[in-house]
Amino acid sequence: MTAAPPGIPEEELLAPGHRACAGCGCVLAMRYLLKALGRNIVVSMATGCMEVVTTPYPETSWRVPWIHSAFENAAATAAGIAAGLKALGKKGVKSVAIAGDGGTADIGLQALSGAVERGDNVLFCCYDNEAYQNTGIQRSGATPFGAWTTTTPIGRVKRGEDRPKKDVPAIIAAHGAPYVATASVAYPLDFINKLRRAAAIEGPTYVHVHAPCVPGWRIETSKTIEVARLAVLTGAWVLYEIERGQLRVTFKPPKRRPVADYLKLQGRFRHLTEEEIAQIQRMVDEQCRRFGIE
Amino acid sequence: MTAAPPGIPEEELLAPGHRACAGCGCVLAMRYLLKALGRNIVVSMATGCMEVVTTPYPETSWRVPWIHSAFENAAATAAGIAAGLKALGKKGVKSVAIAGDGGTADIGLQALSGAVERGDNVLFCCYDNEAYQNTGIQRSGATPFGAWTTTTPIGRVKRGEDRPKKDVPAIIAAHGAPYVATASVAYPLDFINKLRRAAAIEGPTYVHVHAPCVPGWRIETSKTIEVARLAVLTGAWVLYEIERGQLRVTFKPPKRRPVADYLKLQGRFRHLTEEEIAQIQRMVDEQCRRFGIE
Amino acid sequence: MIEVRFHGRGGQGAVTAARLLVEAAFLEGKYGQAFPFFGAERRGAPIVAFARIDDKPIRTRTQVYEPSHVVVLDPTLLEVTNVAAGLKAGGIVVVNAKEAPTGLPAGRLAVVDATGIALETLGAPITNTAILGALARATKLVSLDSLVRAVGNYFGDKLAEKNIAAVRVAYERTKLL
Amino acid sequence: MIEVRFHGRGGQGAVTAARLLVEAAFLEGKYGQAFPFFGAERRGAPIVAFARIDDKPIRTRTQVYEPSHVVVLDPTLLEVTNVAAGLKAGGIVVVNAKEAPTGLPAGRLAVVDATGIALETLGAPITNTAILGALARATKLVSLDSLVRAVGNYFGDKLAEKNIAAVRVAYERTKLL
Amino acid sequence: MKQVLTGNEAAAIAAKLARVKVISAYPITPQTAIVEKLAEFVANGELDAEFMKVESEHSAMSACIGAAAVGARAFTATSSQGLMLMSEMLYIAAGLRLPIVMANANRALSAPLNIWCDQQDSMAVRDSGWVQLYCEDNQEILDSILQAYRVAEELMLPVMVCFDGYILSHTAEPVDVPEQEEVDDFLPPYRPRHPLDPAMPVTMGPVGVPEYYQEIRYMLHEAVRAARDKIVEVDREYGKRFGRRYGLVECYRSDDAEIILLTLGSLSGTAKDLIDRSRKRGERVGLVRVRAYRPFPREVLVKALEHAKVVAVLEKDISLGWAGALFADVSCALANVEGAPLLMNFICGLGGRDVSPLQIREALRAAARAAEVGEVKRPVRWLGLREKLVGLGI
Amino acid sequence: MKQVLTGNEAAAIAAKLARVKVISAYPITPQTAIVEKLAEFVANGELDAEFMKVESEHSAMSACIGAAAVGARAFTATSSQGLMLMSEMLYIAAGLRLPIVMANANRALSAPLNIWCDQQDSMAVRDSGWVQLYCEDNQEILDSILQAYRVAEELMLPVMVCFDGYILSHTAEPVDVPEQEEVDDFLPPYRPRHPLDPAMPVTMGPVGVPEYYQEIRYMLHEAVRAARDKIVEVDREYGKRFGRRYGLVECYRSDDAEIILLTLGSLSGTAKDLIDRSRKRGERVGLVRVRAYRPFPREVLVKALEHAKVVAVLEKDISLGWAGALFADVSCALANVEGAPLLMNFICGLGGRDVSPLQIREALRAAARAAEVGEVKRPVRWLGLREKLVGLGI
Amino acid sequence: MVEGDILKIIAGAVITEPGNTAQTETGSWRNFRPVIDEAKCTGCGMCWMFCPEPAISKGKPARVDYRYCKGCGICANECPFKAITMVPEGRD
Amino acid sequence: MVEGDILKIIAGAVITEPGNTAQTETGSWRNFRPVIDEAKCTGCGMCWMFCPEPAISKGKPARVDYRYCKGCGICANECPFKAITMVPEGRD
Ligand SMILES: Cc1ncc(C[n+]2csc(CCOP(=O)(O)OP(=O)(O)O)c2C)c(N)n1
Ligand SMILES: Cc1ncc(C[n+]2csc(CCOP(=O)(O)OP(=O)(O)O)c2C)c(N)n1
Ligand code: SF4
Ligand code: SF4
Ligand code: SF4
Ligand code: SF4
Ligand code: SF4
Ligand code: SF4
Ligand SMILES: [Mg+2]
Ligand SMILES: [Mg+2]
Repeated sequence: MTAAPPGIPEEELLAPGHRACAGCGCVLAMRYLLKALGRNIVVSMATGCMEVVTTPYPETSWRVPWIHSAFENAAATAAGIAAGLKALGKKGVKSVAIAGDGGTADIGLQALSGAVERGDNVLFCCYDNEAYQNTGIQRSGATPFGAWTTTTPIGRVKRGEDRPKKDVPAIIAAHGAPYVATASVAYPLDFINKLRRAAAIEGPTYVHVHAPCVPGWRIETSKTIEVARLAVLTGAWVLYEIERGQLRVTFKPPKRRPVADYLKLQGRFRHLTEEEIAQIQRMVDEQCRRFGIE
Repeated sequence: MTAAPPGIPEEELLAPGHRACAGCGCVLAMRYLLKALGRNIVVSMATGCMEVVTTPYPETSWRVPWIHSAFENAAATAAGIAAGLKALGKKGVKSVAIAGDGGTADIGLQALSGAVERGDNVLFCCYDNEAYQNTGIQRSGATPFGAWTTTTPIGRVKRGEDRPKKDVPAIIAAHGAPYVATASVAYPLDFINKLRRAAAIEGPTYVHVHAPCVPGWRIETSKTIEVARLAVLTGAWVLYEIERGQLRVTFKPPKRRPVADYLKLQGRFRHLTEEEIAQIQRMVDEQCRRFGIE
Repeated sequence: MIEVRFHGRGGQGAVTAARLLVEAAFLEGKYGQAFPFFGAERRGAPIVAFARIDDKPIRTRTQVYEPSHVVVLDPTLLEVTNVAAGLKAGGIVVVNAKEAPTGLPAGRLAVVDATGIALETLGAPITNTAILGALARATKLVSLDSLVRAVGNYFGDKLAEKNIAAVRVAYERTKLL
Repeated sequence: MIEVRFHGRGGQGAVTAARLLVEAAFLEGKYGQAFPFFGAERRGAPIVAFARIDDKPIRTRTQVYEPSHVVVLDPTLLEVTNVAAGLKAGGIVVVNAKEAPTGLPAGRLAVVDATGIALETLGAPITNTAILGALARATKLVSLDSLVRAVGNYFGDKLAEKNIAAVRVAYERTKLL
Repeated sequence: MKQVLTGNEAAAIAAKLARVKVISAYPITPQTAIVEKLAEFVANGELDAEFMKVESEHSAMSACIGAAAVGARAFTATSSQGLMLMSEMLYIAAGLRLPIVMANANRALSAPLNIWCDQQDSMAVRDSGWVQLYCEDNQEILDSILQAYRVAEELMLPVMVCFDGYILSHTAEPVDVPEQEEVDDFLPPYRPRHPLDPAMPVTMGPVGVPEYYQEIRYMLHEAVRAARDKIVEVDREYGKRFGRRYGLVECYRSDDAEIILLTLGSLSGTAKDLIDRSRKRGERVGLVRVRAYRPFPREVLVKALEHAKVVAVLEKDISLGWAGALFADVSCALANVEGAPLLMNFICGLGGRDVSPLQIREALRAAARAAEVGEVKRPVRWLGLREKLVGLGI
Repeated sequence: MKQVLTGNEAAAIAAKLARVKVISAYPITPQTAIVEKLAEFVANGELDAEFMKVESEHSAMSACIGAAAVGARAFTATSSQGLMLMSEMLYIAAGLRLPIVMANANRALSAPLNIWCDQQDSMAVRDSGWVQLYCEDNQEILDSILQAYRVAEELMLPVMVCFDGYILSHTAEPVDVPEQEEVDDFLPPYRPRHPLDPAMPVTMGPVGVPEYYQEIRYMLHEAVRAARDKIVEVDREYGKRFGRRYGLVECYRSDDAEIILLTLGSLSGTAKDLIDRSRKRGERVGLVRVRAYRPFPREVLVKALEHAKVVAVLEKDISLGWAGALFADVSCALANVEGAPLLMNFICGLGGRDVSPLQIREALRAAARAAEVGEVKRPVRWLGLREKLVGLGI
Repeated sequence: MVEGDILKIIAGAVITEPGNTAQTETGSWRNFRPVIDEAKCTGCGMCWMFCPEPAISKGKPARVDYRYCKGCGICANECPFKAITMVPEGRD
Repeated sequence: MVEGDILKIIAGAVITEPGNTAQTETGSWRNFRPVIDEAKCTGCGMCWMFCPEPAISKGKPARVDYRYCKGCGICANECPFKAITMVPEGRD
């Protein structure tokens, strides 16, 4: 890619002046999401970085109807919105829930699971910056193996996160949701296309976008996209969609790069030994094998 | 089977005098569970029929240490128990969580998901009577398609539950739990063996047992086992286990009987038309195909 | 104010019986209150329900400690419960039984084979409407007519007819002892 | 009681600077309080932090409205914030800058190229320790020695050394205007 | 039309008459029958609403928030543990100023688990910014829910209609059910001011930074206070249309009473019967029932109680280690009032313990003694404890 | 050893000194640093405990319940929304009589979302059966947590140690940290009476049927009441060992004061400075700080306040549509007290609004006026509102 | 627990008598009584295995404990040898 | 919102001016400033696509809106034609 793909809409529905850190990958995900879905949506957003940085009263960055009620209930609020829209006969308006990985994989999982199980007409988008960033980098279920966070510190007896990353897309797919997809902020068109596909389906759909966090991942502000891209190019993050049970990998890295290339740009992995890196490489290899990536 | 299998322990750790309905399939599941796991356990039980009928103060049916704290947190309480036992150096005592389908699939899913994600040393057993029975037969996520409940009544514009049964075992398997199994009260030895296998694993394991409820399913008190067995013989309920990712069907019905045989014994399905029954048959066929059952 | 206590087993419809009594009284322009006493018990376990009837609005909300009358939907309860506990002087115990049970003070007893009648009329041993026929007959708390109307309103078409029959037959066959 | 306000950007360590000042004062037997004023802002956004120092225990918990001195960790802040707001008469503004900024009242200014010194000593533009050297020099709130000890205690071995160097160099190079 | 209805049925019918658009609730005893009945209405096509079978009470309230935010009239019902589980969302619904109406069938709180009546549950959320109405009988449940929507939507506040579990929820008694057309006249469709609507995008639930938060809370506080007048106004109109009025507090033979029982909810009925009997014996006793507990009707209460010698507050809740919530609030209302009556608190009816006439009489007797000696020794007492209870169990 | 510590650090160090066995907590501002610090201790092997990274606060408290039930000393910390989300479990922990200790960094409640300090959160759960201690400074946080375990385990009650978010949690100041051995002498290992143990199976959390429930609650109530003496006793012993004592309430120059400020938490410090200044001008003002808010220290307070003319209650919470919680409770304590002082309530410091000396002075002035005229017109007032605020926004 | 007429409650309502529901004889709930034909019974244990109370003991013949048997009829339904008959309880 | 010196708050703190964070110029946070070499710029739009604020408009050459640009440097890092240089801001 040496030119921005023409498929990306020009309209900016996320206003500048938001308070995200310089180089924030997540706010970029928000920008893409709004480009993909346009004006006819109602957004329900979980507490988290994106909520906090975009709505310091009396200001808002949102040019679409937007509500925040709590941390754990983006999906339930969105389900109520969908029900309300339906009851009022408002057609053509999509209810969209957005939450971080904490608000999705952990404290918000049940509300999401309930909405999917009931078949509510909600598009749920998780922006995954792999930790509770808003509260200052605590581990979430989606924190990857080996990562430093403030609750998985590097000490004498423990060395960072010791559990594999929780696989929320697989969990939602196991619910039988009609559409589940992963995406990355480094691949905006792929992300936008998936969001549109998801929005077009009447029923619960799920898009999970990988989005770096500058302080949380301990990266340089300028490297956000580079790091996100390396996650995909190394196979640490796989781009795929599952439509009505059919899995399709939407981007296969031409030749997989070693995962160390991805890890070494990030301060949160600085402490890793060669051995630990090799272990992560094995986990990535195993994952890629499952997805049929070389 | 014309004789009780010798593998079933004699010791009764669930006392008689409990207040379950005559013919309750779930209390039988409790009895088997205690036989399987013996005395060296600590039970954390969710609010629900089994909790209510076994512990009317100042009486208890439990001959093992047992705690009930709330409806939605059997897994979290059990995780705390496991952590406490570990911190106190009490080896050989297993933390066991028990919840109904509502306390598992719906309101308790998040606590369960969290415990599995963290790798807590907890055996979680869901007894699935396919509705909120304790509060008088309301639909849960695990209520099967077509079933009458008090919140999915048969009326002019709606006819019973309109969503498929939530597949909790698949969801937990998608978490990467080291052991996930289904069972039925009609196959006690299979159930007991699975519980023992689950208990032997250090880490989060999950056993989901299908157990009829007399008033909830509108069956005769004497038919509990017959109905449960028919669920398996028709393929409406499949007995399997997934150990470290490996699926194994533990009982294949010799020749599958039509699902109508299972449905017709139950008042909750009385309203079904031929067409609806055919639809359910198709769903069952599809499920059996997935499990490689003829 | 008249207070009636119904003894039954979980699932037998004692609560409905209390309610139907109140509905019947209501049709006669009276005021009433019907309420259960629920425990953690499941079907099969002994339970009680209550009805209050009065000519003026009923405000009191306490349990019934001294019932004016007692209704026993299931004869097996006589062995496990003191159904006459607190019964007011002159109160009547209406019992579903083939024959007069022993141990209960005579002269205050009404007996009806509600189970038999229910099997006859409904085809199932659901005794709560039949026993109301007996109650009406024994206590004159409500007229047979009001009771029939109340039962008619409560049940759907087909069931209504059968239950009305149960009420009527029981009304006829009640033995006052 | 002395009150100092620190202006910095999220992520620059203004809060740590306030705390180190208090730690240094504490080493001199004084009492102190260091606290941030946090907003919803992220790294890069202007923030403030405060320190109070006194000879007796400090009980007051309000914000600092009229600081005795002001410390500015980042020269770009001068353009977007009125850093001298509420400054007490005689108070000093300690600024990280290569040259004396304009627009601030002279005679109450201390300037140090903390960024340059930090790059020199730490190899990174983290200015919070260097600027403390300047503060100590300009205000004599704490001695260089206490400051060095406080910084030494706070940081791990390697970092401590470098930061102490930053403090010392800044102490030397501070220009009082 | 008059019908024999349980409290739960009355609540469900009220919601139907209010033409609620979204129902989102979770089963819990003793409230469940409300939701079951509404499920039936929807299944039969009698009520055109979205019926959401959410997976928890937290989500039940969250979904009501979403629905109300887009401008749909939302209803839910709960009890006890359910109310506790959604308590975070109660504060948020109020803070967002969404006119949700909720029926709460009052039930005790765990532990130990108890499905029977007391009022600990709704008392636990008395600070949340919800208007709270407590009903004495099933008629009042129905009427209060209809009134609640008017109050809620005109002030942009959520309203909780509380009634005693089992004692009302499961008790059938005659209730006058108004005609749909009459209700429609009284209660027009909900017209939200700033709904979530792509045609006019707004942001709801932003970060309330310290520069604004206190003012935003103050506005909410004043809105809840304004509900005192609004309840009276709506009640008056309701009375004109339907012939039944309730007010903020109900005074029963209290004008000249030396001893006043202060009550909430269904036990007031039993107490009134007792008052009548005492009056017959010439005792100057009366009763004041608090219907609108939040906002707390200070002025009306001060007036209603000012001539009494002793006010005996009977309540089914306890701030553990301290006193009943209503008692503290009444004390607060009477603070600084010169010649205020003596105040006594009687905790009773917890977890389904029947509040018998005997217990109420005991309270009256204790109050009479206090009136005599002009002093209260133990302000907080418990009624109806089983007598021989040993130790703290520790 | 004295160290400069934030309130959060002091709390974490206290938990470490208490040798907690299970830590189960969820991040939330402004409490998070407590858990981060404990994670560090555990990762470094400085603290031998299970550190559970639960997925929500509801589960955090549930896990503490499980851990305490098997006999492990359990600790958690939270704030605001976290406290609300676990509120159901707070009542249950108390009902189960489990000696869990929790640090709560006081923070405002949503909506709108606000991460700054007020005390609405812990006030919202004041009925739950938890002992609540409110700290004025970081030293008191550390000391109170250590004391809390003694009180908790001896009475089988959970204890919440509350301190103001940011104002203490993020403020660094000198704190005297006792030696581990001294703490071990003061606080022996937890010896549960009836733990969940296969060797002696017990059943916990049964169904509390109406025949027993009220008595079970009464025992809990009495246990919480007994905490008044227990807190004093433990505090006295702590004082002997460590030289610091706090009591149930702190009286500051209040003995002969005509006007008394009644406070909770950190604003007491600012107020004391102001009192000193007023005293210098000869004004007879004083301060009483409530440290143990639950159980409410009625007797001590009545005594401390009885000679005042006016008591001005300053608090950072509001029962919306009514009054502050502390104000209601103080009114309740003073009910029936002859010649009780006039009572005024000042709501302030909500959502991080700074409680400036000016505001406190305003309260003092209003109290002085009330003392002069001998009457209180508006008992509940708000301090520090931005002046030109229009309407109810509706 | 009530001892004599004194109510003794352990803090937290902990129950320290495991399995004491056995003191409540739920056999009184029974409407039908399972009667085992000793001649037909092979002692196979199926009835024991499937009794929810449990109220049957293994053996040849199996024996019903009528103190607890609620009369559900599962044993009769499941007995492979049709050795159990349910007879109406208590009436006549 | 503050109008004149009057604080006007809509019930529930609803914000009715969509996108009004644009009134806050976060460009002041910037330490480094992206400078576009107009000669090198092909107008490919990559910088526009990847700017998180957004603070770049599409075009040939692309244009940075310094009112909002926080100076993260993503544009410079991602420009396929190395047309953007980050220069220190504000100092000297
Ligand atoms: C019930 C509750 N618990 C905790 C919090 C504190 N909290 C707010 S945002 C957040 C973390 C959000 O993490 P994530 O969902 O991953 O979003 P991110 O901040 O990383 O964008 C936490 C813990 C809260 N607001 N509510
Ligand atoms: C927070 C909360 N919500 C609702 C309830 C009411 N409740 C108790 S048990 C139960 C249903 C239990 O269903 P399930 O888990 O399937 O168990 P079952 O009763 O069917 O055995 C419900 C809704 C509760 N106790 N707590
Ligand atoms: S902390 Fe991370 S996610 Fe949050 S605004 Fe900054 S970069 Fe974005
Ligand atoms: S209702 Fe169903 S699950 Fe509950 S005790 Fe009865 S049969 Fe068992
Ligand atoms: S199942 Fe039949 S044959 Fe077997 S033990 Fe029981 S009664 Fe005897
Ligand atoms: S009838 Fe039921 S309860 Fe009785 S012994 Fe047989 S299986 Fe057991
Ligand atoms: S990425 Fe580079 S070449 Fe492309 S538009 Fe931007 S500045 Fe020009
Ligand atoms: S430096 Fe960052 S914020 Fe500025 S224009 Fe480039 S990408 Fe946008
Ligand atoms: Mg995150
Ligand atoms: Mg169930």
